[in-house]
Amino acid sequence: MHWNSLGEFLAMGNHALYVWGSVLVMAALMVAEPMLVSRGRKTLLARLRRQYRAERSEATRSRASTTLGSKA
Amino acid sequence: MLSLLRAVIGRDLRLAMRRQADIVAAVFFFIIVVSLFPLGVGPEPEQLRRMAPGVLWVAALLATMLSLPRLFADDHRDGTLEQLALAPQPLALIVLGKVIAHWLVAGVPLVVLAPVLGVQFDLSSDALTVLTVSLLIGTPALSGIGAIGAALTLGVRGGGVLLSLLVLPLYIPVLIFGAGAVDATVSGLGPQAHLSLLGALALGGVFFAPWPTAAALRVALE
Amino acid sequence: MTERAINWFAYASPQTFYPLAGKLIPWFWALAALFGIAGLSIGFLFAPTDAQQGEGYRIIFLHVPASWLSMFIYLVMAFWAGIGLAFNIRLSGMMASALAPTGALFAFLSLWTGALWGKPMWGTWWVWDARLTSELILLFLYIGFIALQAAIDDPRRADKAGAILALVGVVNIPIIYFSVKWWNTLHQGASVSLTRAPSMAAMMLWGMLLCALACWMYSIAVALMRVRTIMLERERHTDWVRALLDDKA
Amino acid sequence: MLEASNLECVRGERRLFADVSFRLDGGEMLYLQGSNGSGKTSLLRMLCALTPAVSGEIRWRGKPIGKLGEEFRSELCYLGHHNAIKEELTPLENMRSSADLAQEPLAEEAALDALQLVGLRGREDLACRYLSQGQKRRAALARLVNEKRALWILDEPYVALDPAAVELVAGLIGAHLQRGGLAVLTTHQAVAVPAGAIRELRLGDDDANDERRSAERC
Repeated sequence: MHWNSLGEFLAMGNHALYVWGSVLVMAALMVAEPMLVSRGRKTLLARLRRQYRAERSEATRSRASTTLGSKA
Repeated sequence: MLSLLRAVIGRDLRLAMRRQADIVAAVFFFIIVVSLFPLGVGPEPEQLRRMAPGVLWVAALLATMLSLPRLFADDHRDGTLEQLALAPQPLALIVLGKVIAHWLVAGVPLVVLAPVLGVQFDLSSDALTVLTVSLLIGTPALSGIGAIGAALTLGVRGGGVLLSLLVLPLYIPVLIFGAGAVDATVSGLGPQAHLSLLGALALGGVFFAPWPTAAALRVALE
Repeated sequence: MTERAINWFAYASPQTFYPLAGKLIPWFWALAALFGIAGLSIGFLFAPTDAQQGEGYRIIFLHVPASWLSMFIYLVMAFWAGIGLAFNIRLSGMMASALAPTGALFAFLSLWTGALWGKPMWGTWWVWDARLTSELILLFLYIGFIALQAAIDDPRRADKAGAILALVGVVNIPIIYFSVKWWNTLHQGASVSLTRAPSMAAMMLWGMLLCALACWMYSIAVALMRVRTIMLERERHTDWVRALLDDKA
Repeated sequence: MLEASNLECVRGERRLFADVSFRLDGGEMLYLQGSNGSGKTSLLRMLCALTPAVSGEIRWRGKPIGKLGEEFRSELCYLGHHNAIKEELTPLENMRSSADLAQEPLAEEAALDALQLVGLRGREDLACRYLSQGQKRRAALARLVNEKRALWILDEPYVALDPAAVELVAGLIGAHLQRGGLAVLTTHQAVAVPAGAIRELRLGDDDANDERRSAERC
């Protein structure tokens, strides 16, 4: 281990702002990106499910109306 | 092959002549942008002389950009582009003709005007000559590279802004060597190195660019 | 020969690739975490202080991997785009669009960490150096690629137009790099040079390599996640997507 | 000479048609019919190799048109929705410049004759933006008068034309067929073409459409 104390580690030899600024931004973005992707995927899945359900119900309804029409 | 080039160039030039307002607009844009700079940064001759190459070149770049969206858009709208794409000759050759015509209409007026505007910036006669030569060599590359962007954004939402986003980064080498040549003359170094690099870019731009442009046009026509 | 070709095309079809990617993603996450912990602990806990740059040099363990990845991803993206254009394979176009945002992210991070490194080392956030300028242009190219694809409604057309742009960019990046380099050397004045730590200790090298591997694995994982979403979106009218969603419901 | 097999067309998310096959020989004409949005224009553009087919193949003289490229295009005359007429140019300039671009120089006399035939005499020196829709269409169709290429692909050639002009165009197509040429055209107007064998192809008559139509009837 190179460091003697936690304070020294955090101070980074007077370059704390630069080093931790880089680390934090990089970490934040690299966590945010997969979260955004998976959220986009979830909304897409929900949208597709809604769409399929709507299509299915429409299909059954139109079939019903066709049979009705042929009976009449 | 040459007769086809001549036919394409002739047709585009004739069309441009029937629609002179576009050319005039681009030329005035160039003049106004260049004239705004002394007003913005102050009239010290020393400073103006140092800024002149960059200012003139950036203004030339923007003025070329202004006319790019119409390079293919009119032909696309009235169906001529389909006919060009279905012509038995390679589409890239037709594109080359259109690029040359675009340069004649949009590039040459800038080359002619540049020395006049350079005088406003107190450039020496040597520097004025190099400025004109650098624009003469560099503007064909602008037309060639710009054609790729114009073809890619053809018929696309918000095409104009997108076109500048795609094309301006690709213009950077031309800008660097074009302005660099004048800069080198002003500071007493020879412009030859810059000019020959600029020439290489122009040759590459004019003869390489028609292929991706033709491919992009075929995609746009699908 | 033909059998192998068929096999290959089978993997290139979204229907088979989708579940495969789903199985692979956790593994790449695990690898990314593993390499990341190893690389960062070497870089930030064990590596000695740099004689010239003090502790500030530790940004290198973030900056260099981000820069490498930003360039590498562009090449991979252009490769997929070119394959898609030449052989008309749907999957490769999707891969290219899935990679672009991650590449743009790394290009941005490279610029960000570079600026934060440059300030204490050369006393300025930004220099018009060839590497920095080309990295900036690279970011613009990524943004242009994403914007172009977003502006075209038909995904097939968007793929092809993006592919042409990506390939033009591949030709242009070296030209831009060298033009900025020559511009810089021909210019007087700008004498700040970007020399990296001259003799890099083996430990630093290892730390950097491990961090780069972590970023690499991360990129693959995120790109696979994104390509799965793109697949569902584009193939939503096909039977396999319907079947997949019915199963899950 | 022109063969299409199992063509499929997808626009956006909709499959417009699938399994379209036909064969056309010299002297034959194909009438392409179908309701709006059934993919007629898309099919024509596929036949020109402007749009790639999602699946299926188109052959010209036995070879796929994608491979033939310029060889195929030199035998193709396409007239699309748009007239391909430059508003700034006169009908005469338009004719001659499109002939120049096709590398088939057209003498001024021949061009004037063609314009007279389509009824634009006296307007050959007027910029096309001053012409009416029908006159612009006539200016575009004047190309067909001297057109000697084997395959004509015409998208709604009769649109915006008056009955006399329609008859004239039908006559031009008939003469083309008699010379052994091929023609594919879409139209909503049933127009008798004086010569040649005529085939018909209806697009968009699949089950889904029938079902929707019967549902609408109720």
